[in-house]
Amino acid sequence: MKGIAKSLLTTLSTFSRKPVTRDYPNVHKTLPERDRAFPLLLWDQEIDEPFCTGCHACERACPVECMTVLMKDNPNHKSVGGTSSRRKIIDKFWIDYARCMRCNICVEVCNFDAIAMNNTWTGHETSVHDRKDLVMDLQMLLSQSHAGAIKEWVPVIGQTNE
Amino acid sequence: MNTDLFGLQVNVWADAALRLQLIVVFMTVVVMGLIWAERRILGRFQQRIGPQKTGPFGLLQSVADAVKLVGKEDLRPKNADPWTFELAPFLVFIPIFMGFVIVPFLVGWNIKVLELGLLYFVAISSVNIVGWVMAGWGSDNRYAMIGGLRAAAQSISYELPLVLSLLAVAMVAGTLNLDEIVRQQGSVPYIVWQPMAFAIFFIAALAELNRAPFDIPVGESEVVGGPFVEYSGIRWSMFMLAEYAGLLIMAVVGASVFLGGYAWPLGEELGLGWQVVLVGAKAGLIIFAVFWIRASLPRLRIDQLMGYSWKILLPLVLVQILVNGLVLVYGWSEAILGVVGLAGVVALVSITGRAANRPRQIPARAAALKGEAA
Amino acid sequence: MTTEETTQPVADFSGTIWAEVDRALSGVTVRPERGLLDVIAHIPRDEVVTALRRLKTDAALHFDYLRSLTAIDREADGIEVVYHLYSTDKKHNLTVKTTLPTTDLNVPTATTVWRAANWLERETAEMFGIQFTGHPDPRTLLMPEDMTDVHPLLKSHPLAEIEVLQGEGMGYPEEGA
Amino acid sequence: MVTERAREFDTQDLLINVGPQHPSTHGVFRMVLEIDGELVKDVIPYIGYLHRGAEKLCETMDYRQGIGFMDRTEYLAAFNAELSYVMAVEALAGLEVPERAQWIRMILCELNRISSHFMFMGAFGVDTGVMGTPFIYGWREREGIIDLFEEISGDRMMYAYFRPGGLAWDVTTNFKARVREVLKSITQGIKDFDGLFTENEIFVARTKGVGYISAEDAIDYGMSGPSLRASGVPMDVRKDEPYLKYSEIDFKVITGEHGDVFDRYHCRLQELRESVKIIEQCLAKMPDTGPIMPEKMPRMLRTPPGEVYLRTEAPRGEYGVYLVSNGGNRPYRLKVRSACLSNLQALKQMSVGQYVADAILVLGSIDIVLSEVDR
Repeated sequence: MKGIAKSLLTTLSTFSRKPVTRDYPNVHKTLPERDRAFPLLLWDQEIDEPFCTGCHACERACPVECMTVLMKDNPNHKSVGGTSSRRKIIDKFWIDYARCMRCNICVEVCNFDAIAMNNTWTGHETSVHDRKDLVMDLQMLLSQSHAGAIKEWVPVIGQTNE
Repeated sequence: MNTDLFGLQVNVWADAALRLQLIVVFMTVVVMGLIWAERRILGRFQQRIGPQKTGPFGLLQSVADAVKLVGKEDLRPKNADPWTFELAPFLVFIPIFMGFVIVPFLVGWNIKVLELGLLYFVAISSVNIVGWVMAGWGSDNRYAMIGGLRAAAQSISYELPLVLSLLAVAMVAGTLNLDEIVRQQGSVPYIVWQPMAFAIFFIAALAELNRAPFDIPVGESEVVGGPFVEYSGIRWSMFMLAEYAGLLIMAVVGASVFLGGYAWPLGEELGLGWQVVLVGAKAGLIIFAVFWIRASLPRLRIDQLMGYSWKILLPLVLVQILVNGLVLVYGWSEAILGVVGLAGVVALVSITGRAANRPRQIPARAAALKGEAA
Repeated sequence: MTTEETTQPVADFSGTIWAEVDRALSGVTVRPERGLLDVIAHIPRDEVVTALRRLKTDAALHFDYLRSLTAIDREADGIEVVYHLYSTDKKHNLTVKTTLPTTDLNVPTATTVWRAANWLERETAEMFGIQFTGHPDPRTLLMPEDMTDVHPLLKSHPLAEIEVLQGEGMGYPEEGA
Repeated sequence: MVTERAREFDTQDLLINVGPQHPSTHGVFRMVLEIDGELVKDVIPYIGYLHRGAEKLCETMDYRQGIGFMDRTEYLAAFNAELSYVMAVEALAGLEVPERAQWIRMILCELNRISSHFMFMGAFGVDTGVMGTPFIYGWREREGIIDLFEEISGDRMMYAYFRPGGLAWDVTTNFKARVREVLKSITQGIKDFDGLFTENEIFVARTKGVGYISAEDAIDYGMSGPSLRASGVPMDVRKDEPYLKYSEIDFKVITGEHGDVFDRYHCRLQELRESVKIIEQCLAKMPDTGPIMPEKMPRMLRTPPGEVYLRTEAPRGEYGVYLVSNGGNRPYRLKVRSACLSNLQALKQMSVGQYVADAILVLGSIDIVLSEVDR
């Protein structure tokens, strides 16, 4: 029964160690900067409009076709007396979070660094009662960046530490 | 017709009702406490926190669970046998409940002092097998049936070593009266003279209670809860209540018979408060060991379990009884009992180890079946 | 990957096990091709199981391990059944291919050579509609039991329409405003 | 007359349905056991409940998009699954992977092997009947590894981090220190499992001599990984056909000798130690800086026509990707050779003649991941 005694001692040793679990809804783990939840659109704080021009690059690259993008002429463009240099700008944007598989490809293909993966806990705690509520529209996608609530880590493919 | 209830003169029936009420309340509260304790202790063993949200340290978790279980729908499978299905929880629960009659909690604090208390206890505690088999058969579920039959086989096999290990003490004590047995341990608890009987009692009690590593009838990973796979709500909670009440009663009986119950080894009879602490500590030790084992040991297989009882425990406990008889008849020194008992524990340990490490072999039956199936 | 292995297929079989295979398969029609990692042997379907058995039993080759069995839908050119063989003691690989015309998707089963072929053939059969004649257990494997007429991995099989839950007219109150 | 009388006592075999919702089938696996008392007389496995058609989907995706689907075919060892796929694409496209990227890939794959084996230890321990403790032990160590993966790739399970040509982006600057930290914790975890199980008499009695399969049968069924090595066949793609930098690393191929459940457990336990050793060597040899992608990568990767069957050693066995290209930017045909599928085929051979409880252990001991079986 040496082995049984060894088992008992092993569990006894874990009895004396500190718990490894977290009291989850009260205590949140600190997320790393690179954490990937669902994609969000970024807000250009300088000009006060979204970075996104609605160029459809992400929509075409999405493997699961979870995005729908519509663009419009920018009402704030310089040619019409505005402050922005973007000729076109995003009109409507939907991302179906229920369908998204968080592969990061939309971030990689974006030419304007207008989309990023949410790296805060709001991106992980998205449970809803109806699947349709996971389809995010433009306002929802922009609100977090507009409020300055996400840390920006836009990966550059092939980037090294040097 | 009046009787004495803790110093008060009351009607016999009122007395019975009151005592029953006391047990029911006491038992339910203690069982809830045990469930909470098991979850917290298992949590510690597994480096997690355990229940903590309901009440301070999660103390009210069991209450919340009980309320939830009572509120749940009482489901019965369409093809289940209504009578056996509905009655089975009672047959599991009531015998355990009746066992409390003789348990000597504290000095004078028991329901009834029976001269044949130990006999009554072993007799009544084996009745619940019927309930298990009924639950297994009545559920019209194959998992439940396998579980029920396993429970029957296991309980019957382990009844013998359990009874005989208690008998070993009863022989030395010369009485079956539990109160008397406790009182005799004023100076030296019987575990000193009968260590092997205690070891066997503990193992057999684990098996009787279907606790790990003998939780074969309810094996979660095989038969998914066994006999109570189809039960829900209040009936399921009765099974749980019976399981933990059984644990409590076994712990208290074990503490009384082997560890000296409320008796203080230094001879003097203590005050009521200290007795509570003493019994609590002794029974608690056994219960803690049960939880500890549950967190550490894998489950045995049914054939190994049966073999262990019939081939190892039973012969050893019979040897113990034989030695006890010789010592009593020839009036040898009690020290022989202690030495033989310790030797027996060593034998038990080494035989168990050897049995587990037997050379590997493919059973002939398996080979034959493989030929058939190929 | 080393550079030699990643070069394009050439008709040079030096340094491969082709010579051995050619010797073992004498009498069988076989056309070799050099793949990126392994040699590919094209064998007509009538001879393929004979060839496979010979490859397995040949002492010098001893292909006792069937790594993978699958098929490729080449549309008009028929369906290729591909066997990936390996030898656990000699540590060499071989790919065996046989082409079936789309009109007659029958090939003898390889379960008589390796038991490993059992489930792999069942999967290939249901995915491509190939009949492995003589298969001991011709049930479906991954597909539902009653779906025997649908062969998802054929190029002609369409992908399901994506259920789009977004876009105009999704009924968001703020959207119309 | 005698036979007539005897027939009255004939017993009927019982069919019990295990799964697809059963705590011990490790997912949505279903098997029908034909039992005579407690003895298993026949096992009929049913799979396909998790079939998502990853192979067909990948035919419609370009090479980068396919990576995400490969993750999902093997969610417990997604790095290993990705590795096979990206290496197949690299082989077809003729891409040269920078050295540093290869070392990082190796470290991550070995760490993923460890996390997967810990997962096995936990789940298998629960199958043997310990109440939850091994699960928490396994989970505890796996959590540390996954946290590390999250810091590097951003995701906890579906990394999408390996790319044809190298890695998506560089590892964090404190990578080596973090890996060493994790390794320290892993070593403790291995010790805990060793203490909990290896000598435990009940565990030994439950697992030794159970679920036996001979080396010949195991090879014939196409088993691979620790399940095959437990039968004494030293087959390991890392050793036989070294990929990445395995040829520069000194490690042992762990084999068992009895081919029973205990050996399958014990092989994995020892493999954990081997993996720790491999990672330590990798850390010593890995350059601190350097490119992780080839200099020039096309924006859209196209491969010349051709085909490759690329195999790597995943935790559960040989994970092969058969990639056929007809010259486009997407696979013409992609076949995933699942180690679990082949291992599972031998389930019947291993569990017939055992007890019901043993059949559960046998299933646990081959460590199936249903998403890999069904794909």
